[in-house]
Amino acid sequence: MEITLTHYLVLSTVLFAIGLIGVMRRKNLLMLFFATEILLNAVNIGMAAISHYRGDYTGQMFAFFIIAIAASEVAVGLGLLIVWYKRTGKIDLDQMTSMRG
Amino acid sequence: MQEHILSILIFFPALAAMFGFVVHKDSVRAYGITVAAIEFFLSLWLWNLYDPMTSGMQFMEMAPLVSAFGISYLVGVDGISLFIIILSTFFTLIGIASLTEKRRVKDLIITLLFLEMTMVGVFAALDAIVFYVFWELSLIPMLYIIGAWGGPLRIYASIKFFLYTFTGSLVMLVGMLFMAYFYYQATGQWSFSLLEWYRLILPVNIQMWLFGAFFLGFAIKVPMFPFHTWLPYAHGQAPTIGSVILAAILLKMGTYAFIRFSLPLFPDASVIFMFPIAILAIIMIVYAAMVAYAQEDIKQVVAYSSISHMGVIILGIFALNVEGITGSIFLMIAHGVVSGALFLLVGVIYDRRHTKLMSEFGGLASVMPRYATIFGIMMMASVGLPLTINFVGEFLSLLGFYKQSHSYTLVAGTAIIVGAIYMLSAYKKAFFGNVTKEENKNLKDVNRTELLGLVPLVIVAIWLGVYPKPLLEPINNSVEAIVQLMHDKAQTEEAKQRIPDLAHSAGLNSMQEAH
Amino acid sequence: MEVYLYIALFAPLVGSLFAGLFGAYPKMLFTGVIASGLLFASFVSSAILLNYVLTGHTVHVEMMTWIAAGDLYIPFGFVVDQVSVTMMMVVSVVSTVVHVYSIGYMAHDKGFNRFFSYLSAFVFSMMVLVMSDNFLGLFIGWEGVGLCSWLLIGFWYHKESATWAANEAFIMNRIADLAMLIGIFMMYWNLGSLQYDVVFANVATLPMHIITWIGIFLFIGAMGKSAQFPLHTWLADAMEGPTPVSALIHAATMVTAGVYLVVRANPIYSEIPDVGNAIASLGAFVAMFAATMALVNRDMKRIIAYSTLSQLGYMFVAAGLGAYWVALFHLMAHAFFKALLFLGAGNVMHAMHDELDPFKMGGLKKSMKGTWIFMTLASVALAGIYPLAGFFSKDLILEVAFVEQHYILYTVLLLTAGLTAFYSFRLVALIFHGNERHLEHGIHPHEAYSFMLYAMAPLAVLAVIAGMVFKTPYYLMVTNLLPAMTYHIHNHTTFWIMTIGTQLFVIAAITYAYKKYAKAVKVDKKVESGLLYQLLYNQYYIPKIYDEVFSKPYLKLSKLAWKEIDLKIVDATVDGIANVIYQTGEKTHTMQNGNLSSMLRWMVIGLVVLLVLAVAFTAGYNAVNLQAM
Amino acid sequence: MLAPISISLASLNIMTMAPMLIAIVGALAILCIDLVKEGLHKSFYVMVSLLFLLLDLGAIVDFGNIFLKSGTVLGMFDMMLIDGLAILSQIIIVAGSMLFIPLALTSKRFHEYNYPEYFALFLFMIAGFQFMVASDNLILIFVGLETASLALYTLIALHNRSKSFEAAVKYFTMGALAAGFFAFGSMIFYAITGSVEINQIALALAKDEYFNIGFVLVAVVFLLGAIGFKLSMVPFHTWTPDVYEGSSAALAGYMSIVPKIAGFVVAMRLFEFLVHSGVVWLQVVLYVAVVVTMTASNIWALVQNDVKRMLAYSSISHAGFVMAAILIGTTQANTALFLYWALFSFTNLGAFSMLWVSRQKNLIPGQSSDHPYEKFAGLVRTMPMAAIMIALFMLSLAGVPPFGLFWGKIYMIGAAVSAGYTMLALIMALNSAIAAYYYLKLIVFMFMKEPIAEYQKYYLMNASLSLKTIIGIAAIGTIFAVFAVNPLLKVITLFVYNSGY
Repeated sequence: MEITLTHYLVLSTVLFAIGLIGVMRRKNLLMLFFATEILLNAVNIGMAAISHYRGDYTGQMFAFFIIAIAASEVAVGLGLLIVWYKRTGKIDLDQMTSMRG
Repeated sequence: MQEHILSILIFFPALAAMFGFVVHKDSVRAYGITVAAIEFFLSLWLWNLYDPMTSGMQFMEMAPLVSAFGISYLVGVDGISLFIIILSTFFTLIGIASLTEKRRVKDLIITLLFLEMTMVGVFAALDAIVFYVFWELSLIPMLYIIGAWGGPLRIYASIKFFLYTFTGSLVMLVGMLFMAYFYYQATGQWSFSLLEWYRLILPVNIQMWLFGAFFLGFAIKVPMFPFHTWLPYAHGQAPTIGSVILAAILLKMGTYAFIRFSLPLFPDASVIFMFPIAILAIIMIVYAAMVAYAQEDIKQVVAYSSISHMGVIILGIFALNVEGITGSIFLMIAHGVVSGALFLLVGVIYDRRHTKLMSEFGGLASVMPRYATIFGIMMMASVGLPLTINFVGEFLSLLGFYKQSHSYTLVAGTAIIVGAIYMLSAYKKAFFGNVTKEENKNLKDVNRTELLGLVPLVIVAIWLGVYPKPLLEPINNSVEAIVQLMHDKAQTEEAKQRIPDLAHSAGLNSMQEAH
Repeated sequence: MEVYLYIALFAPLVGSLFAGLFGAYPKMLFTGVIASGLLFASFVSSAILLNYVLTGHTVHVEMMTWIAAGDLYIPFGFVVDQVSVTMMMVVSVVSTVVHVYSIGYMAHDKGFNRFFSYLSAFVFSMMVLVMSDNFLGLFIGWEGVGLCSWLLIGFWYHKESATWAANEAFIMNRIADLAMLIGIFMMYWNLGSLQYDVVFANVATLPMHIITWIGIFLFIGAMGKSAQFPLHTWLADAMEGPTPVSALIHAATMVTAGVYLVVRANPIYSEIPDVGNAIASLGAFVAMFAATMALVNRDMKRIIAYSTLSQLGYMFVAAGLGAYWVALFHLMAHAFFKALLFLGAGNVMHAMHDELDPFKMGGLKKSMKGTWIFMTLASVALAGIYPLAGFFSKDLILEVAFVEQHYILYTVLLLTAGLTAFYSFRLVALIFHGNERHLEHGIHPHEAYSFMLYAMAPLAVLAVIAGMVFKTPYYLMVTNLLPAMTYHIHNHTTFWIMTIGTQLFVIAAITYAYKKYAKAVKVDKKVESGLLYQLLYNQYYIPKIYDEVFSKPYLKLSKLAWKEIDLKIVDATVDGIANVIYQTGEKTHTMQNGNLSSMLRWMVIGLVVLLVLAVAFTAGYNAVNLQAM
Repeated sequence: MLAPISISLASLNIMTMAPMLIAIVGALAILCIDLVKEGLHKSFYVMVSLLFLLLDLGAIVDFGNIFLKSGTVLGMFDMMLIDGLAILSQIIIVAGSMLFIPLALTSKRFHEYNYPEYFALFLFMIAGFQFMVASDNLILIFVGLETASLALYTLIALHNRSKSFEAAVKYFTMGALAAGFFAFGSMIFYAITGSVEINQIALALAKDEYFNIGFVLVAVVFLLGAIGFKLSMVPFHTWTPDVYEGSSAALAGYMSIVPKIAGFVVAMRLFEFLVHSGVVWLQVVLYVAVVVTMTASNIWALVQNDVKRMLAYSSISHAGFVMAAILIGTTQANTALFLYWALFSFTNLGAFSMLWVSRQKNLIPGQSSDHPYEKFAGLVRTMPMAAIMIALFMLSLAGVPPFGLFWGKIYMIGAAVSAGYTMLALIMALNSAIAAYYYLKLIVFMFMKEPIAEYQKYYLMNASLSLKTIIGIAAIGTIFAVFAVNPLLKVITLFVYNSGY
């Protein structure tokens, strides 16, 4: 079977959906970060595929930028997570409800 | 200075209020009286300078504010606004002079002076946005007065007052923006100048929509049935000075705005809505009078009586002829004087007994004869006895509307009956009979401070009842101009008929004047 | 002459203001004296004006502009012509007498100064009413007398009944005033003016139905002031006021203002004879109706008040039938003897310590000779016995009815004349004759101050001579202005039969009254428990009906309007809207539960909803486009 | 052998990046200075930041002049796009930042201001926002957005309180999700048009007459989600109140202004061409979104007990109000957007500063948040000027004339009216009425209630001369706005019109 752009895009979409579901379901902060990474990487796949299909490099460029951003996101996110863990000893989302209303 | 007298009138009190922050609190009352007196004499001077024979705007001032959007500082007076301005300055003076409030007098006086600025500003403004600015701004001092010096429900009352009026005027603002937009469409220029708007003839259906938008803003302010329920609370909770200013001036903003905006801008819509509004006015008259009759609190009686009288004013305005409109403007002033005085009077008794329930009184006529006399005079003025100020306005308003409809006027005329019923029965409950309560036996009659406020009002109420000409003449001239404008602008056949054409009946006029 | 006009008009005002200055102080004799003196000045001026008018002149002044707006122009204009000068004389004479009398009557009242202030103010209002040269000026006086009437009825404001009666009078008058205002509006919009001369000159040019309506509305106005059925109940209740007030206001002057209005507006009523007939019929009905109530009443002042009502009916019959001068003549004569009667009643009241029930009096002629004579005289005049005033004025009205061929009216009036004689002398007999029943109550009567009796004397004289002496010169004068109708029964036999017959009928009634009441009073239980007696005694239950049908429901409705409609519907709606908004906030802000998971979910939900919408739209869009293809 | 890439430096037009570069250089400079000498006082950093921002502003104004002379400037392979919108929004961003940074000069010590990194991050963030608005390339927008956001998350966390961390984590996580949306939306656009530049996308879409309408809409949905998150449109708003509550009042105020204007510009670039090409779906969705955002947040603001939270909801509502401009899409509306936001900056600066000066370090027993309404009870008795100031800002927020926001409001509603959006105009007006309630609530507490003793000592506790000056500037800007409106309108209209919006 020939692999077409559509397949890539479907894969990308499926990955994105998985990421979304992860974002909604996960209560562990770390897992949540993973889910957001999946989201971004889903886009990366799509971008690269389209870039190839279109024959221009914009998509790949975008993908690189996304990777860079994802990396810095992880840096900031983990930093926050560590501080949070230090303060509370937990990384459970449900504990994080001191503000509401 | 004469060219800028209006600006001085508007901004002098505000400036004085700023300076007032510095004045020591023991002297602030004197300061307030001084400022209000200067302002009052300035307004009298304005009257003196005013040419009663001219119907148009005088002392106009123009300064562009937001020229890109057609907003400019445009003020001026004509016969319609002149006396309401004087009434505002007069009542501020009276109010401050007879102030008996002890708590935080300084704040109160500064607030009152700010309020004075907004009141004068509303009536002098000829630019819709400037008008709107002062209109809204007037809510804030009043909110503070009710909310800070009022009775137990003061916060509820003040917020209700603010929000209700604010909501209505926001709809009005949308109307104004539409009006400006139509002007823009017609001329390619943005303008909020009323005088420019007057030249615009709008299609009837658009007139109706805009009339509705403006109506909501004005009707809540007046307040017209069924938008009136904020008023009893506001009056019931407000301190005396608040009620006085509210009844005497702030309510007039609504009716004034009808004459300034609704009639000349939307003559056809005015004719179309004449009868629906007349029905509302009649409901106001009769219904509010009935509710007033059922009250137990004397202040509420006066409050509801305001609604009832405002009904007559509305009816006069929508008579759409010179007699009716002139009468309604005069009645605005009359009602200002009379209801203001009545609220002051209620305040007198409240200061002594800290209650306003009529059942707590009875037989006051023998304990406080001077008070009873002044109250009686003002009550009779309120009832519309000839030779008091109210009669002239009521008569002309009803007379005017009679031209439009006989049967409506007949029903509306019950104002003079139902008005007598609630007023007389309230007076009877409070003043007649034997003194039954021990606390009432040694009540002090009105003192000098109180007389300072009341006596001028009594004098005005009778003077203008006997000799209303100094007011009626300029009012009449300006109203004639507006009615003629409406007639000229009217498009529908019915409107042309309903709104008299003064230019063509000039022959009859001169005959009458010769007489 | 203008200066006399101004004196006649403003002297009472000055007196009122002067007395009013001392209103809050205890009695000061000079307030009464000065007020009376000023009234006398007013009387003298009126007399001078009368003299001037008798020579065929009239005085017309325009003091200043009052209301001018649009086409409306109303000045303070005053006219002294044949009609108004008549009224001025009546008013000034009676009021001067009443003032002087009151100095004695109110001597021990702590509101002495206040009383004179009100009383003079009333006279001023009445003067404005009669002298004004336009309808709105008349309306000033009209309302002014209403105000003074309110003040004076409620003069003893600590009495519940007095203040109630005062309010009743004011409000009932207001009902009529509304009609009058409407009449004024109609005149203005149809004729462009409210000046008498302009209106009367042009009224005939109007369409018939408009004149009719104007006439009807003005007459409704007159009905209020003159207490005609169905607006009559206030008059009897108004007797709560001090007796001089009843004499001046509720007998001689104010209540006749309605008659004056109809007479004044005769050019209007001349155009609409049908309305005139209705007025006459109503007048006759009221004459009879009031007289019947007077028959059984047990309150001295109320009896006289009903009698007044009845006589007002007579006047309206005359006015309605177009005999304006006759109406005015009876008005004048009636003013004199009725005021006298009231003042006499005042003496009796004083003597009886404010007892009003004649059944508790008797034999007073011994201790109160002067009063007895005056009251008898007045009653004779009222009954219409020759040669006293009533004969000339009242019998003339009977003749008018006869000549105009309104035989039913004639019959009613004739019967009423009998009733009048009966109740008048029932009263006189009960008070002045028979046993001294008051002794049982420990009351020892004494005659009033002599100056009070002297003050009453001019009225007594007038009650005797007014008819005989004044009739011809009056007729000559007043017909310069009013239609000069003469009412002679050409057939001499008929005339004599009628005159003598009437006299005999009246005398028979008097005799019956004396017979029944002059000796011992027998209370006939059977009659008193009878339906008719109860009906009459309770004033046909009309006050009760008004109370049940109007007053109470109005109060109930008012309470309903406030508590149910205003608070529970109108206001609740406003608050309800605010509450709905607020409660929506309360209910839905929990969506912000602070949990990151649900916050993320909200985002995804938002996205999904938008996606679904996008897909749905696309599907719809494609479907439409495919169809188009 | 590779062919040499010949690109002249002139065509690169590196100067287009000058404003951002100034900010970045400033940030780096601060970091370097810290390396050289530690422990400098925060006032030093504040002033250095201000100086750099001043240069930044100068550069932007310079571009303003160039723009007026020769139109839109492109640079860096057309990545940079300096048009009227970019210039106006950068002015607001930089000027707004300049007003907010001095709020660090509190009289109390706050932990975060001792780190020079705080100021460096602040400048990075500003540069990020500047990139966001000065480009129509989705990549650069994305990079700018993320640069700014990541810096912002850190700034929030630096406040070093439990709630701040919670806020930062929430903001961060949701931000990451939004970034995913943005990237995915961009991807779809790229897939159907082959470009990531907005005007290229517009051209491509117009060329095939929106043949792939379904995909276009899906892309729009994702981008709407991402930008809606930034602008806190309902239901992507949930972070706003928590983050505002958790961060310091100064930063919360900043967040209510600067990031949003950047978001608005992106939204204008992205959505207005779609609205104008008659994508009915977007019109409807935007209409609903605007109305729901305005109304719902207003309603939620009614029931708040904490002033800062209330202001958070209020700023959501204001953002919704301003979003209407994008829906309306006329020049007048876009002008109104900038005018509104310029005026809003002043008012909100004042409002949040007034909260900031009454910041207390430790909550008293029974106090659940930093700024409960009760804290302000009876303020007029104890501190009349402070009460009057707060009242002034509240009234301005409520749209009471003649204070600042009123003029923005009428111009915005006027734009709605002119474009025929009658119902929208009415809804906007009536929303102001609902909003008036919660602003009034604070005024009621301040002016009509009795003071509560425990709170008394916290008023103005944090105030310093600099803060008072800032508040004074805000107050003057709010009161005398009427005189500024005309020149502002003229300038804004010029820029907006010449940018083709």
